[in-house]
Order: sequence, then structure tokens, then C-alpha cells
Amino acid sequence: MSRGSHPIIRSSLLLGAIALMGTALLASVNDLTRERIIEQEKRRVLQQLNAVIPAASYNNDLLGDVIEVDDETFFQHPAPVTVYRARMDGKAVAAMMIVTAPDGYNGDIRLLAGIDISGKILGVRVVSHKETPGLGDPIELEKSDWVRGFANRSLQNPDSKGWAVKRDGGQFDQFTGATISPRAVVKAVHRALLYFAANSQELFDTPAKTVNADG
Amino acid sequence: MANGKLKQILTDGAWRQNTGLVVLLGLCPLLAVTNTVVNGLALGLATMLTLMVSNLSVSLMRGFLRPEIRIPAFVLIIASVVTVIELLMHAFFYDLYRVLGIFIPLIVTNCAIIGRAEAFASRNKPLPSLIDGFATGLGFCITLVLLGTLRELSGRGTLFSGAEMLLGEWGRAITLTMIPEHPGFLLAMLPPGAFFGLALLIATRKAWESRKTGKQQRAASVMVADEGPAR
Amino acid sequence: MTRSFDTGGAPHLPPQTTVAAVMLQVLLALVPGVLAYTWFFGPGMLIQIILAVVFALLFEALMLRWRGWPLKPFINDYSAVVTAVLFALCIPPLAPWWISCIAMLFAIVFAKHLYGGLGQNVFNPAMVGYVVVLISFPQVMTAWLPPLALADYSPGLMDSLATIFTGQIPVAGGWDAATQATPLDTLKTGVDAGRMVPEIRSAPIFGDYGGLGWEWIANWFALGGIFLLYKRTINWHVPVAVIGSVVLLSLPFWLADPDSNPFPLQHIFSGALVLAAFFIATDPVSGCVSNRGRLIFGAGVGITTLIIRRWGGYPDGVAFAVLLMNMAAPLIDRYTRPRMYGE
Amino acid sequence: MSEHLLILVSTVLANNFVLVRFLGLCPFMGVSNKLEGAMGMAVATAFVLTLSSVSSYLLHQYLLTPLKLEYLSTLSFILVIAVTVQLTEMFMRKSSPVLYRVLGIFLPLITSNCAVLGVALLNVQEHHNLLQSALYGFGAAAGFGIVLVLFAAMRERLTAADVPLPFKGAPIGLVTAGMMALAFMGFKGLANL
Amino acid sequence: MSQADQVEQARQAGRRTHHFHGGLRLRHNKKISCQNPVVPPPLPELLVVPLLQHAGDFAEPSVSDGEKVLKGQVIGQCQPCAAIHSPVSGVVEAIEDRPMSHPSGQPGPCVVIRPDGQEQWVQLNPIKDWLEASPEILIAQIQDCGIAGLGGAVFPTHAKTRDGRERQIHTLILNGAECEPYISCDEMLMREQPDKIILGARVLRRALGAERVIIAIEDQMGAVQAALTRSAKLAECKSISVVKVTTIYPEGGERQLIQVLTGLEVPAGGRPSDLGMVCQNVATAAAVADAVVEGKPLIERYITVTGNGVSHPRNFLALIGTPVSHLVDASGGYSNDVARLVIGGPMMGYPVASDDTPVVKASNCLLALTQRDIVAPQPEMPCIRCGECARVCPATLLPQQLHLQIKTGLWDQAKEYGLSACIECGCCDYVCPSHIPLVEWFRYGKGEQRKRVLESEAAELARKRFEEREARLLRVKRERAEKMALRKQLLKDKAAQQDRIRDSIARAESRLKKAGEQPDDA
Amino acid sequence: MLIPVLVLTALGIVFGLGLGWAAIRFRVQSDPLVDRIDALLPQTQCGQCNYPGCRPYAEAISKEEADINQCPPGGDAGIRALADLLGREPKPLNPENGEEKPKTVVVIDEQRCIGCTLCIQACPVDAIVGAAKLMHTVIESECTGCDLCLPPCPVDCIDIVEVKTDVLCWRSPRPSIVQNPVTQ
Ligand SMILES: Cc1cc2nc3c(=O)[nH]c(=O)nc-3n(C[C@H](O)[C@H](O)[C@H](O)COP(=O)(O)O)c2cc1C
Ligand SMILES: Cc1cc2nc3c(=O)[nH]c(=O)nc-3n(C[C@H](O)[C@H](O)[C@H](O)COP(=O)(O)O)c2cc1C
Ligand SMILES: Cc1cc2nc3c(=O)[nH]c(=O)nc-3n(C[C@H](O)[C@H](O)[C@H](O)COP(=O)(O)O)c2cc1C
Ligand SMILES: Cc1cc2nc3c(=O)[nH]c(=O)nc-3n(C[C@H](O)[C@H](O)[C@H](O)CO)c2cc1C
Ligand code: SF4
Ligand code: SF4
Ligand code: SF4
Ligand code: SF4
Ligand code: FES
Repeated sequence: MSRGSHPIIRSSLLLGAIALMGTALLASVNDLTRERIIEQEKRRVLQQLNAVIPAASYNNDLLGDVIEVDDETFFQHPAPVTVYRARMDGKAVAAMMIVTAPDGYNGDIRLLAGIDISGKILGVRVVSHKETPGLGDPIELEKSDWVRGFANRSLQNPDSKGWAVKRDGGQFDQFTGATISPRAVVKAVHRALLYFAANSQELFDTPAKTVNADG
Repeated sequence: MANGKLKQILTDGAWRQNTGLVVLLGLCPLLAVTNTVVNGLALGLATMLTLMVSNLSVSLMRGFLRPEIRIPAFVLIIASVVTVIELLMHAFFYDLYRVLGIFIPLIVTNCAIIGRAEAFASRNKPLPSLIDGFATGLGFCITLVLLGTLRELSGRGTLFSGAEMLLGEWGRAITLTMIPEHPGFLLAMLPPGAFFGLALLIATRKAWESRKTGKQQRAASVMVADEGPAR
Repeated sequence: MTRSFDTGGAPHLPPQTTVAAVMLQVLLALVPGVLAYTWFFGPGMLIQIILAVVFALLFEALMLRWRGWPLKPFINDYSAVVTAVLFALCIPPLAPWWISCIAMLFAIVFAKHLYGGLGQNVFNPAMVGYVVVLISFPQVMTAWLPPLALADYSPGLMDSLATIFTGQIPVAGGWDAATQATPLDTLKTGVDAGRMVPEIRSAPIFGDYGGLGWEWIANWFALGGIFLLYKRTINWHVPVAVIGSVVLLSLPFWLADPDSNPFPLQHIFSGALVLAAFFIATDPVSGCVSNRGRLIFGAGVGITTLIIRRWGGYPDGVAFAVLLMNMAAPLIDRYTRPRMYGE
Repeated sequence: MSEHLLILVSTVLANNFVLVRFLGLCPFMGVSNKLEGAMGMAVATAFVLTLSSVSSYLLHQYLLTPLKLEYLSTLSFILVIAVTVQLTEMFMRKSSPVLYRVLGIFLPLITSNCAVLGVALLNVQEHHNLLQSALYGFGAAAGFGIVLVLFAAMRERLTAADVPLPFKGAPIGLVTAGMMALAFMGFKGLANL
Repeated sequence: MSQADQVEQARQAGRRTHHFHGGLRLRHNKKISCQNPVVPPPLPELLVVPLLQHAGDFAEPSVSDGEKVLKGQVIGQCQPCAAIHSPVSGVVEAIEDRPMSHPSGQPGPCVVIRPDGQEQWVQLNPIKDWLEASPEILIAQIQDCGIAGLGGAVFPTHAKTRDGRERQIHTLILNGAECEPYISCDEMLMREQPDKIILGARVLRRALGAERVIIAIEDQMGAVQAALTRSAKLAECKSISVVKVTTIYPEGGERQLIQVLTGLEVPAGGRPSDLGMVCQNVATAAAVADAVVEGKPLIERYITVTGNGVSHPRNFLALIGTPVSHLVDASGGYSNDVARLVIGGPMMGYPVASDDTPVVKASNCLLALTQRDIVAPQPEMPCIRCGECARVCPATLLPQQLHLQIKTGLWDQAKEYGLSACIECGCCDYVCPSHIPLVEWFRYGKGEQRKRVLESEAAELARKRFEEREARLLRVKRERAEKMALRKQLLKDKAAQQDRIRDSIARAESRLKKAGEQPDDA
Repeated sequence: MLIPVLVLTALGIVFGLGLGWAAIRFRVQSDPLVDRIDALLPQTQCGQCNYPGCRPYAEAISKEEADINQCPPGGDAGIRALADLLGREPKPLNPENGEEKPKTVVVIDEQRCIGCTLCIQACPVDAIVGAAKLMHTVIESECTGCDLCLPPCPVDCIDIVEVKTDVLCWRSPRPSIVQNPVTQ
């Protein structure tokens, strides 16, 4: 062994050894936590869904019963709409649609709309948005209860003229100083209802496809 | 270990050489996660833990490490520790994990940690190193909490909101609404507010320190002022 | 006979002007615009000016006291007044009183005195104050009443006072009923929603070029600006660069697609562009020192404003544009030293 | 095309790494006292960041993912970064001593720049492909470099300012950074082109 | 522009006038001192002639206490610079430190002479046939007569002339622009002695080898142009032209004047001779005429005594060394509210604390100002970067930046921003709304920069010597160590040898012993 | 379990080899920082900083063994320049090292000098000339005013004098505070 390479080899071995110990530690911790992490990820999505549909009202694997529909012209947005389907003993109960409103003040607003099989809204939640804090963000449940106002609405309640913010002659409140964001949400929910009404059969009949559970 | 030295290590790490306020390292997490006290506290604790473990292991290994691989070795050790913490948080503090996001793995690059490994742990015995890690981590944690308090209080008038993420459901109860009907001062929650807040903290600390060491500091200020406008 | 004489420095001539005189000139030049503003939007603006001035002077005095500086020469230099007035001209006339307070806190304390006070600030204090309240209280800061000519409700002095101090507007339906989107906002949301510019512009809130009323206010501000140019208080470089760059940049867009891009004059006569071109981007303290630098600075303000208006999240980007260019000013200064004699 | 432009606009302006995402603050505060130094740091970072963004992407895509070792990403990324920095340093020393004299002292500092690891991690999080990773890295570095250089020029001007004593040094630097962040708020929404 | 083009353009000097950047239009205030003809004041009781009057070193006094001197006798010698002469005949009372009209206000060595009233001249050596004399002789005469630039910088005229000759200049500019308010001594000189100026111009032209002479005067100087042109015609001198330049301060500064006349700028760090030009004051030319044609040294000069602080402003032909108080008395004394006394003009002059300073070669004006003229000192405010200063700076500098750089000690930047190109004209100072004493800062900055150069040279020297010494000590130590080692080695060798010797002795002994024993055993 | 361990261990070894090789291949040579620090020191070579001359002090600073406030001849300006170079906060001169004084030189009283050569040995810049038993003289332009020659002189014949300041080396003073009411 020449004089120059001796310490090199030694230090690389040492570095290797440290890496070895580190990885061993990591690998074991990973083994220990893997299950729980997957569990947690699922739980989060479920939690979101369950905020709209009570866990007791279905008994299928909600996260496994998913399809994606693509109808850019109808939804006015290229993003595919994810639909979770709730069934009780195999019977269709409700659909959770993740739709995107393209016309927020600062871009897209992603919504979760739960619609039961009769076409009644179970609940709506904003999944993500970029609206101006303090102005457009009361669409979040954390900021105001406004979004709860959708529960139990349907295509008949109100009629299609009523599916607009008050400033446009509809039945939904806008916020002080902000009409755009609520308008976008109302329109998107309305669209989801329309789509559901027109396609509910296919929505439930298409075989499930696994998609990334990450909302 | 002498009591005096212990105290010295503690005050140095937690106050005199405070990473966030004096050495100005680890600024990214300090500014990024302190929109609430709880977020700050959580990341502070994670950092403290990392510091202690990494200091301890570096100190234990200090005999073997040749200079050219010292830094890579430290980095490896720290990265392992951090990943373990990340995995654990992912599994057990899921909400916090989501809120802190990328700043958990980024503890690795918190310069303060390598700094302590290099400056202290690689030259000292395990116990003092452990204590030093604790003290430095504590100092960092204190800064995070202070800044978090400042921002949360001025931004939304609450304290400890989101405590349930750290403590479980009962944590909801300790969320304090300090200023009811707070209209919400968004600036404090946004990036500029973070910078302003830290600036105020550091300036306050400086003013306090200079009051404490009045005379010496005044001499310095005369010197600095001499540089300023004619006066 | 020996006498002794005073040995003050050269030049041994009476001084030409003072800081206070410069600032007063700026204030004077603002008068026509302010009057026009009051004409179109009611007396709320005057109240805002007074409020802002009071808070600005208050914070100025506090900071001077804290720093152990003499009050008199600095209070009397009117620079805080200029800051306050320019800020007040940017906010909705019926904004609540504490808006001025918070904005002036950030303008005078943070943006001015933490940097060493008069003449040393890097950022334009008025714009800092404005941006702080804009991003913190967007709801309040977007509550503009339409110009009096279009309004169902035109507040008088007492009404304005009451609204500013209580936050309650004496209109059935509250704020929602009284306020209306500004022309630029209407334009932006309209274009975003895919409507045609000519169609949007047919709304009553638009005038010949800019917004109804707004365009006239801009004219009067321009008049004041020309007075400042004549008095050589400001150089032509900044205003010309701001307005020129806006025209040059928006013209091709308009030519290419007049349906989704406004006419250049529309850009100039809406929002705070004229005010900024003559009074805000010309702030000597936070601007550039050389003429070449001023041209770059002004063009930067114009271009950035257009970018923010066209693609950004705010209907008017002037304030941000000014701050962004303030940021760049020291660097520009470094690279635009004029050629010196004999070089 | 426009998607790539979007990445650049987003990383440089709307979501500037330093002022909006809070990454890379230590060198931002530390290497901004002199304009020359800041420029050196900006260039060196741009180089390393782009390179390490790509190489960590490759590592993740072709080694970690196939072997299902994603949990090792932090560990391996930081190693990759350290080695990229070292190799850059060696390469530069060999090929351009002049450049090395200017930029050399900044290279070691880059390893502990959050932005570098941050970019690697965000590439994974946002499922970027190779080109996107490269652009993302470059954009992040450009955003970092631009604000660093502007900041340094401002701090040079501040040395002459009569800043109140408690605010001299770091605090006024932070206030300035805050003001810059304030100004950058104006770019909000720009990335929704 | 190519070098040749530049030279060509420079040769066109005066055809038309150009502009320079910035500058100020100031109130002229010259009329008040031009009403009366110039007279010499009464002979003062004592004359105080400072030994430092030129750019350069102190002169060595060549007389001693109590010595009798003649008018025009050399009393101070200074080799590379110009000589100093006695302005009167009389007795040297003392050679001592006195106030000496220096911006510092510090006293310095002066020759104090009590005139005897005889006005007895020393033997003069005029060069009667100066038209034939060689330029070298003319230059030597100029030096012997102690001529120095009377336009303010008091740079020795012979040096400038010699240099101009060597650098082959084509144009001599006589600077009669006298741009500062209040000052009128050059104007009076041009009015009263145009012939002498033309004569001086011819002498200088000859000494310099210049092709032509341009006399630049302000366009407000009434009859001066006619007078000068007439004299030039009388002298049948076609190469002299008189050019009027617009009155705008500081068009009298040589660089600005050259820009006005040629449209060219003297290169930064260079001199007018780079463009083939030399600039002299008109009074300098007159003094040269006196010196060469009459042999008279420079012992008197025109000086304006003016301002609202004196009763009868006017010009004097004053002897060098006359106390200014004497001139004030001669012009009717102070007015009641006089507040400030300035040597020089209101823009570039320096104030003096008392009026016992003497007239020196550089003194062109004594300005007595009242409180009304100067207004109470204004509070200095921080710079608001308004850029007024840059707008008026004739050197196109950025005074506000320079000010900041000097204040914070950014010397390298100040250098880059052209601190040394500042001509200290005071324009920036005058217009600054914040009343920052900019020129004072620049003077301080220039001094500091000079000091830094000197210090760094000294430090460099010390470092070199220190390192040399260290090296030497090291060498000495090494040599000593080597010597020691050698000696040790030698000693060791010796010891080893001895050991060996001892060994062999012992061995021999033992062998002997053995041998001895053996026989015993045997 | 095995794969990750193998992978990362391999990575570690490879990197270790690379870095070790790099460290040896590219060892950092002389430190240019020392030169830059040395350039800022006044070169008085007086040793008041507790180092035998300016360069050793510069070396100590660059190794962070000495603080930047130990050189009295450099004074506040020197400390500021160092702080600037090293990116630290300036601090007042450490009084233990002495205080800033106006520049001086020394002269040897030639009457009293006995020619012992002790001062020559003490002078760090060889500014004293003279041979044994003969009178010595200080070359004023080379004397740095370090005063190191004073203690060894057995007959105290060396005097400190301030460097001559006359009108010729007069410099405009820093514009004064007095005019500025801001500061009163
Ligand atoms: C900076 C800024 C941000 C805004 N953000 C939103 C927003 O996020 N959501 C929204 O609905 N309106 C927002 N607005 C307001 C709209 O532009 C518009 O004024 C308003 O929606 C019209 O509502 P109104 O008719 O009730 O006044 C914003 C306005 C400004 C100036
Ligand atoms: C050979 C020669 C050398 C000169 N050297 C200097 C000099 O070193 N410093 C100086 O101020 N002027 C020097 N001058 C004179 C300048 O060119 C200029 O005439 C003088 O400074 C007076 O100009 P002012 O009154 O406009 O300042 C020199 C002139 C000549 C001919
Ligand atoms: C700002 C300024 C103004 C000057 N004004 C005059 C002037 O009015 N008349 C003048 O003869 N020289 C003036 N000078 C001096 C000239 O630059 C130049 O030194 C002089 O004309 C050279 O002639 P001299 O060597 O004979 O003095 C001024 C210099 C400066 C810097
Ligand atoms: C032409 C001119 C424009 C000015 N514009 C502003 C301005 O936009 N904002 C402001 O706060 N102050 C402005 N000022 C006032 C003053 O420069 C400002 O308060 C300083 O920035 C405070 O140091 C202006 C002053 C002048 C002379
Ligand atoms: S004139 Fe005075 S205040 Fe204006 S920029 Fe120049 S120095 Fe500053
Ligand atoms: S004094 Fe100097 S800086 Fe000021 S105007 Fe004159 S040349 Fe320019
Ligand atoms: S104290 Fe003396 S020896 Fe030390 S650095 Fe300063 S001048 Fe040099
Ligand atoms: S002569 Fe004396 S004081 Fe001068 S440098 Fe030498 S030792 Fe120092
Ligand atoms: S913590 Fe982000 S760079 Fe240091």
C-alpha cells in the first residue's frame, strides 16, 4: 500500500461504515413505520371525504372505488375529475367529485362536492385555492361557514337561475368586496350537479381504477 | 464536569450564541414555520433532538474522523437522524408532518447543526456535547417560539392554535384567544412579516444586551457613529 | 485694528433653496389633482389626507424623540407630509381611520427611520405603507365607491367622517351595495373571464380613456407634474420613461389583439400611473441618481406595472413596481455612473 | 413551452425561493455585505444548483424509485450535493484557476444552503421530469442570485445610512429583506399565466 | 475622436463657443468695485511677506533680521519654484511666524519689512531685446522675477511655460474670464493696461513657442474687448484674438474655458497641454511683461476690495505683504454690520478669522460680507439625493455619491467616482437644498486620499524593510547554526577520535596486560 | 433490508474515496487572506498586538487566534478595515494593547549616544544606522515610530518626537459637527 492511498482507503471505509450504520438504522425505522404511514395517508383522505359523507352511510372501500372522468368542455377545465363512489352493500349511495373551478380570482379552486344518489348535495369543501387572503378566502371552512350553505341543495333547490351569487340574481351570498371567488365556487358546484344528474348511471357503473390517493 | 462549565455551555447555546438571533443560522425554518407557536415549537423540538443525537454521535466518533471526511461524515450522521425523525413524524404526528413539510428534511442543512458538530462535538467529550446540543437546540427552539408568538399574536390574536397537532385532541383546549375579535393582520403571517418579526427580535436583543453591558457597548457605538453622518 | 470674523464655509452666498421648499413645491403641485379628486369622489379624500398627515407627523416625532434628534428641523422639512399625502391619495376615500395609522407606522417607522430617516431610506415610504395595508386588509383596500356621477350614494363631509371613524356605511345593504369594482379591476376580471375589452369598456364606469373621473384626476396630477418639471424639482427622465415604456410595451399587444388588451392610453389614464410617474417614481431618495439610471428606473416601473396588470394578481401594480425598482436602484446606480469630465 | 416558462417565472418571481419560500436564507444574509461577493455566490450557486438538481433527479428516478428506497432520498440527496460541490470545486480549480479564485470560497457554503436540498426534494414532491428539474434548479438559483445581488447592492448603500444602533447590521438587513418580500408580493398570481 | 481630429479641433479654438455641463448663473455684483480707477493704497507701516506663496515648498529666507533691503531685492529663494522679492525698500524687522493668508488659517514664516519710504529699487535687469532673446532666457527671467499664476493656483509660471514648450503647444489661452461674482481685478487690469497684457501675451507666446493667443473674456465685460483689440492692433500682432464667452460660473476654470473654446475636454488626470494648449491668467501675462521688458519682479498685484462690508468698494494695486486691514481702511473702512471676511471670491474663497493677514500673490479679492449677504448658517440636513448637485457640476461628477463615499470611508469608490476630478468650484454646494458643505467634504476627502497614499507608501517601505530584516536575521541565524553544527561536528569528530585513541590505547594496554600476564603464566 | 444497506454503503465508500483523493490532490496552498490582512496593517511592527510584527499578527487573525482589535497604531480605522474584510462587526480597540496615538518618530541625541548598537538590534525596520562605538542616527523617513528602540538604550538618549506638521502637510479637516444642529 503506497503512502498516499492508505488514509484514503481508510477514510472511505469509515465513511462507508457510517453510511452502513445510518442506513441500517433507517431501514429498520422505515420497516417499523411503513404500515402506519400508509395508514395515515389513507386516513387523511378518508377524513376529508368523511367530512362530507358520514362513515356510517357506506361500507365499501371508498378509497379503492375511484374513477376519473375527463370532460374538459363540460367542466371547462383540463384537469380530470376524480370521483369516489360510496356504496352500501354494493348499492350506490353517493359520489364525491373533486372538481376544479377555473375562474377564481387567482386561478383554480379545487372543490370536493359530495352528491347523494338522489342528486342532493351532501356537502362541499374547498380542497385548495389561491384566492386573496382576507378577501376571497372565506370559501374555506376554516374562515367562514359559507360553504356549508351548499348542503342539501340540489338542482331543484334552487332552480338553475338561483344557482348564482346574489349580485348575479341568485341565491348564494357573496362576500364583502369579493364576488369572484364565491361565484366561481357556485358555478363549479352547479356544474358538478348537472354532470351527476346526466351521468349518474355511468359514474357508478364504470369499473374502479386506482389513482393516486393524494388530493 | 464543573458546574460553571455546564452553565457556560447552557447560556452560550441558549442565549449568548443563540443560532437564530446572534449567529444567524438556520434562518429558513426560523422564518418559514413560525406563523404559529405550535409549528415553531414542533420544528424546534425536532431540531433539538437532531442536535443532541448528532452531537452525541459525532463526539463518540471524534477519534476516528480524518479532516477530509469529517464534513461528509457529519452530514451522513445528521441526515440519518433527520430521516428517522421524519419517518417518525410521518407516522405519529401526521398533521404536523404535513404542515412543516419540506422543512423537516431540511433540518439537515441547518448550518447550526453542522456548525455545532464541527465546533463543539468534534472536540469535546460525549456528555458536554450532548448538553451543548441540548442548549443550542433550546436556544433555537426559544427563538422559534418567540417569533411564532409574535407573529401568531399580531397576525390572528391567538396563541397555540393547532396545538392538537402536537398534543392530540385535548390540545385543542389550550388554544388561547388572546385578542378576541382580532381583525387579522395578514402581514404578520406572510413572508414580510416573518422578516420584520425576526428583525424586531434581534434588535430588541441587541438593545437589551447593550443596556446590560452599557459602558463597553457605548464606546463601540461611538466608534460606529463616527462612521455615520457628521455629528 | 484687529477684528475677528466668522469663518463659515464656502460658498459665501445666501443658500438657494431648502429641503422644506422642495417638499412644499411637491405639495403645491399636488393641489390640482387633490381638488379634482375631491370633485369626483367627495370629501373623504381630504379627511384621509389630514388623518395620514397627523399620523405621519406623530410617528415622525416619536422616532425623532427616540433617536435623540431635534424635532424642529425635521418636522419642518415636510417630507413626512409628502409621504402622508401621497399615501392618502392611493387609498379608498372612505377607508377606516386605522388604515392610515398602520400604514404610516410602517412608512415612517419601518421604511424611513429604521433606515436612518430623511434621505436614507431605500424604499419609498408611502408605497411601503400602501402595500402593507393592501396585502393585510384587502377587503378594506378594495372598497372603492364609484365616482359621484355614477353613485346612488354620495357621502358628504359628515357622512364621510362617520364612515371613516365607525366603519359603518349609511347605505341600505352596507358596503356591498355602496362599493363597486374600480375600472382596472373590472377590466382585469373581465379579461380573465374571457370578455372583450370593448365590451367591458362599455360599462358606465369607464370614461373616454381611463375610468370615469379617474382620467381627469390623472390630467390634473399631470399638470402638477409639469409644474414640478418647470420648476426643475424633478427631471423629465423618470416621467417620460414611465409613460413611454407603458405606451411602447402596451401598443404592440393592443395592435395584435385589441379585444383582450386595452389601448395604451387606457393604461396610462387608469389607476395611479400618472401620479406615480410624476410624484412617486420621482422620489429622489429611493430612486436613481444619474440620468441614465433614472431612465432605466422609470422604464422598469412602467414595464413592471404592465406585467403585474396583465398577468399578475393585482389590478394595479404601480406600488409594487415602484418598490421593486427601489430594490434595484442601488444596483442600477452602481452601473450607471455618468461619464465624468475628461473621461 | 409555456409550461417551462411558467416554471421559470414561478421560481424566479412569484415563488421566489428566498423571499417567498424561505430557502437559502443563511447565505442570503451572510454573503450579501459586498456586491462582488454576492455576484460570486450567485454564479456559483446557479451552477451547483442546476447540476445537483439534475443529478439528484437522476438518482431518485433510476436508483431510489426502482428499489423502492424513497425514504433514503434526503440522505442520498445530501450526499449527492456534497459530492457535486466537491467535484465542481475540483473541476474549477483544474480548469479555471481565475474563476476558482473568485468563486472558490463560496463553494463549500453551498452545501449547507437549504435551497439546494430544497430543490431536490421539491422536484420529487412535484413530480418533475428531467427538463423540469433542470429548469426548476436553474430558476431557483436565478431567483436566489437576483435577489442576492440586489440585496447586496442595497446593503452597500446601507453602510452609509444612519441606522439606529439596535438595528445596525442584521436587523436592518432583515427589514430590507422584508421590504423585498413585500415588493415580491406584487408578483403573486403571476404564475397562473 | 481620433487624436489628429482632436488636435485639429483644438486648433480651431475660439472660432465658436461651446458649452460645458452644469454651471451657475450667479448675480454678478462686479459693478460696485469698478466705479473708480485703480490706485495704489498709501504705503502701510509694516509689510508681511509670507515665505510660502506658491504651490510647492517654503522659500528659504535670504535676508536676516535688521538687514536693509531694496525694493525688488530677493528675500526668499526656492529652487524649483519661484523667488520672493521685497515689495519695498526698508528694513527687515523680523523673520517669524505670522498669519499668512492660507486656507488653513495657520501662521507660517514671514519676512516682516518696515518700509523706509525711499522706494529705492534694486538693480533691474530687463531684457530689452526680448524679441531676439531665446525662450530659455525668457523663462529664466520669469523664474527670477518670481512670477506665478495670478489666477488662483499660483503655480510657478516658468514651470508651466517650460513644460508647454517641451510639449509643443500651439495655443496660449489668456484667461480673463474672471467668472466669480464680486471680483473685478482682472477686468480693471484689462481696461487700464491692455497694452501690457498684449505685451505679456507676446512674450509668453514667444517663450512657449505657441502659434497664437486667445484672450477669453466674459461677454459682460463692456469695453474690454475693444481695448484689448486696439492694443493688439497697435502691437501689430495678428496672432492674438479676443473671444467673448458666455458669463456662466465657472467658465473661468481652465478646463471649462477650454471646453467652451474648443468643445474638447482635457483628459482626466491630464493637463491642457495634452490638447496643445496652455492657460494663463491675464494678470500673469501682465506680470510677465513687467518682468521681461522692465525687469521688475512680481511685488504688487491688482486686488479687489469689495462687498457690502466695506464702505467704498474698489480695486487697488497693492504691494504683496500689505495687511488686508490696511486695504479696508483705504477703502473707507468696514460698514457696521460686517460679518465675514473672505480672501477670494464668494464661491472659492476662504474666510479668515482676522484681518491682519497680508496680500499675497494669490490674493485677487478681499470680500467683506454682511450678515445679510450670507444669511444665518442654515442647518445641515441629510442629503435627499435630489441630484441638483450633479446637475450643476461642471466636472459631471455625482457629488452626492462622493459625499457619501467620503463620509463612510469608501475610498476606492470615491476614487472611481472621480473625487480627484473635482475642481472645488462650489457649484454643488451652492445649490444643495440640504446645505451640506460638499466642497469641504471634497477637500477633506482629497487630503485624506493623499494621506492614504503616503501612508501606504510608508507602510510598504516598512514592510519591505521588515521582511528584509527578518530574512537577514534568519540567514544570520542559519549561518550561525550551521557554523555551530560544524563546530559541534568537529568536536564530536575530535571526541570520537579521542575515543578511538583511548580505545586503542586501552586495547593496547589490555593486550600489553595480557602479554604481561602471559609471561607471568608462562 | 439488504439492498438499501448495500446501496448506501457503496455510495459512502465511493464518495469517501473521491473526497479523500480530492483532499490530497488539491491541498490548499498559501492563504491569500493573510496577505490581504497584512496589507491593512500599518506595518509599524511595534508588537503591541502581542505578536512579533504585523505579519505574524495577520497570520494569527486569519487563523482566528487573534481578535481584530489589537493593533493600536492602526486604530479605529484599521479595525474597521479589518472588520470589513472579514465580514465582522467592528469593535473598539482593546485597551490592553495600548491606545491610538498620533504618529511619532524618534531621534537620537547624538551628544549622549555611546554607540552601543543595542537600538540597532531592536529596530524592526533597520531605520537606525551607525557602527559600534560610533554615534547612531535614525533615518526619519524610515522610522515607523514603534518605540522598540527605547527600552534597550542604556543611556536614554532616544527621544520621541511628533512628526512635524506644518502648513505644507495641512489637510482640510473633516467638516465639523458644530455647524450641524441635527447633532447638537
Ligand atoms: C388585490 C385584490 C385582490 C382581490 N382578490 C379577490 C379574491 O381573491 N376573490 C374575489 O372574489 N375578489 C377579489 N378581489 C376583488 C375583485 O377584484 C372584485 O373587486 C370583486 O370581486 C367585485 O366584487 P363586488 O362586486 O362585490 O365589489 C380582489 C381585488 C383586489 C384589488
Ligand atoms: C509641467 C506642469 C506641471 C504641472 N503640475 C501640476 C501639479 O502637479 N499640480 C497642480 O495643481 N497643477 C499643476 N500644473 C498646473 C495645472 O495645469 C493648472 O494650470 C494649475 O493647476 C492651475 O489650474 P487651476 O487654477 O484651474 O486649478 C502643472 C502645469 C505644468 C505646466
Ligand atoms: C472654479 C474655478 C474658477 C476659476 N476661475 C478663474 C477665473 O475666473 N479667472 C482666472 O484667471 N482663473 C480662474 N481659475 C483658475 C484657472 O483654472 C487657471 O488656473 C488659470 O487661469 C491659470 O492661469 P495662471 O496659471 O496664470 O493662474 C479658476 C479655477 C477654477 C477651478
Ligand atoms: C419629487 C419628490 C417626490 C417624492 N415622492 C415621494 C414618494 O413617492 N413617497 C414618499 O414617501 N415620499 C416622497 N417624497 C418625499 C421624500 O423624498 C420622502 O419622504 C423621503 O423618501 C423620506 O426620506 C418625494 C419628494 C420629492 C421631492
Ligand atoms: S444637492 Fe445636496 S441634497 Fe441634493 S443630491 Fe446633492 S448633496 Fe444631496
Ligand atoms: S465642487 Fe467639485 S463636485 Fe462640486 S460642482 Fe464643483 S467640481 Fe463638481
Ligand atoms: S500592533 Fe504594531 S506590530 Fe502589531 S499589527 Fe499593529 S503595527 Fe503591526
Ligand atoms: S528607530 Fe526606533 S522607533 Fe523608529 S522604527 Fe526603529 S525602533 Fe522603531
Ligand atoms: S437554514 Fe436555510 S440556508 Fe441556512
